[in-house]
Amino acid sequence: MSETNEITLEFDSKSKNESFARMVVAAFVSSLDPTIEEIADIKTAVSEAVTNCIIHGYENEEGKITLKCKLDKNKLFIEIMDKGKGIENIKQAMEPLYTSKPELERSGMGFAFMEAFMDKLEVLSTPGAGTTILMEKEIQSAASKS
Amino acid sequence: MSETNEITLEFDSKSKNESFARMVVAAFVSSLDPTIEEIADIKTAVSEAVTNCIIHGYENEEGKITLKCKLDKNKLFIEIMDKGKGIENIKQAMEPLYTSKPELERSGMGFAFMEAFMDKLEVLSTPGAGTTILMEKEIQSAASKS
Amino acid sequence: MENNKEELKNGNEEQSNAIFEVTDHCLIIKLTSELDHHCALKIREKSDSLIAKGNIKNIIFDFKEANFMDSSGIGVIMGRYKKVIFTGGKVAVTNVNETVDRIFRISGLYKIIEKYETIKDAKKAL
Amino acid sequence: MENNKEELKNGNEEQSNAIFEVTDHCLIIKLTSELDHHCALKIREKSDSLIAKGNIKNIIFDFKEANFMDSSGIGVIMGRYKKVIFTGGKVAVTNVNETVDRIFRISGLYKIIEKYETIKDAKKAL
Ligand SMILES: Nc1ncnc2c1ncn2[C@@H]1O[C@H](COP(=O)(O)OP(=O)(O)O)[C@@H](O)[C@H]1O
Ligand SMILES: Nc1ncnc2c1ncn2[C@@H]1O[C@H](COP(=O)(O)OP(=O)(O)O)[C@@H](O)[C@H]1O
Repeated sequence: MSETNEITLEFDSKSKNESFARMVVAAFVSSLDPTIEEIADIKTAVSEAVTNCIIHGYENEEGKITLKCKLDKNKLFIEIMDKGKGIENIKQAMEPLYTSKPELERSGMGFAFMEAFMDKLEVLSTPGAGTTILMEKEIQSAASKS
Repeated sequence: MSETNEITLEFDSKSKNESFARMVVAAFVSSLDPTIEEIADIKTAVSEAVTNCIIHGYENEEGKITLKCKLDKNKLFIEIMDKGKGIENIKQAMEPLYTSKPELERSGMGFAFMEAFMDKLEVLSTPGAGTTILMEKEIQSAASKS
Repeated sequence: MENNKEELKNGNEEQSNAIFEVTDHCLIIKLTSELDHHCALKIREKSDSLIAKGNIKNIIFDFKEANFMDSSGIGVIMGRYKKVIFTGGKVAVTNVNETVDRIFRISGLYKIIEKYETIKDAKKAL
Repeated sequence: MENNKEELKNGNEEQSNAIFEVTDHCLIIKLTSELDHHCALKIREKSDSLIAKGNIKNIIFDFKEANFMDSSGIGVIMGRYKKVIFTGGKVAVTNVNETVDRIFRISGLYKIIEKYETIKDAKKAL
């Protein structure tokens, strides 16, 4: 059995799919036997990125979100993509507490959480075309820890 | 919120993804609050179809499996597709206890289980090009039952 | 004390996200699902309609049944905090597990809200 | 009676799929994950290497920790059945929940294997 495993999931931009996306990623990494904390980290980061596609990318209109996950040995790669409005100023968007939608009670902490909980975060965006979030995290599987 | 929800999942043809595919479908239908029996039915049918892609479609070689799920109100539509070797004689393949791989301890009950546990089953296949399984099931959600 | 307690489930939902209780001018929101954006939308709507009735001073978010929260959860708690702070009210969280606690710590939310072991502890202290 | 018992985990796996025990010429396979094709491959390999050692008459598949099985599970149980039947052995299943029971009933497997409440019951009866 080769040591990489890869999935691509496309789903509708609907808020009820936020928990679905988290469950899918949690199920995908479960073969590595991650700790509860590692699973929580990954679920939070995925939740933030998917929520952003729904609220900011598609502004609650219809759209498709693509989630790619890849495991290479004990390294998890996640890509979350929308074809929504995109981000004009990525640097500003990534500032902690910055939000373009305070009226929706956004805390502006989404990117900060993605950075805190994953090892790497990269944001690619083209205004009018969409946004892609790339994240990486090494899973210190229970086995290698003990 | 519109009443349909749709996902497309593409994953590697590896036996460890059988349980992953089951979890994804179970998570997908969970919003309808299905009974334990309904979840078991769906998981079994998905497991059979995905296992067939791996063993028969790709004969344990590398390949991609596509799983589509759609919910329209309380009706679940599942499509499971491989681009593997295909089925020469679909009628024979669907006969209970028929298996082309007895040496792998196949019981020949895969299609029988899919038929038993889902409301509808359709098998489309082109030798050399691949196989698509279409299934349907109505979820009598807990709410509508009580 | 307990006789003016009303228990309100949002029963029109596929799956309810919280149980709302009002006792002694305190709104207790017992979360029953993961507190994400989807859930936050519903909590916001329901709690604001209860707050609008005018007899709520403090709010307790109980996490006994909720083992996940993301930044949308921070948003909905901050939003309710802003509603009650003007009338001298407070916001507390209870039964917070390690995962959710981490989110509160990182977000800095503990600067404005209090954490208690149980709902009872929170009610006594508020 | 219990002193010739050996407990063998397949520890080289990411996650073990079963615990194998041999007592009194009886192989007990305690499934610890869902019995699908992936798991069946491993059960087959491990149990056949134990059967090859020659001192096994009966086999018990215990489903206490396994709440799911599909037709690949039927295949692996039938396969082991065929191995022990020639030497007069039997196959039993224990701690079968409703979901797994349905699979056994539909498949007709109860015509050749026995179901018992517990491993103890099975060992006594075999
Ligand atoms: N997928 C996206 N599409 C468009 N804009 C986005 C996207 N993700 C983030 N943004 C922009 O970046 C800002 C900051 O995002 P974030 O840190 O997650 O905070 P919040 O979601 O609370 O606003 C958002 O307010 C939005 O303007
Ligand atoms: N995806 C597929 N690609 C090619 N052949 C298939 C596929 N699915 C099923 N078949 C054929 O149909 C037969 C019967 O399938 P099934 O009822 O699931 O039994 P089993 O998997 O135990 O052989 C298989 O043995 C195989 O020859």
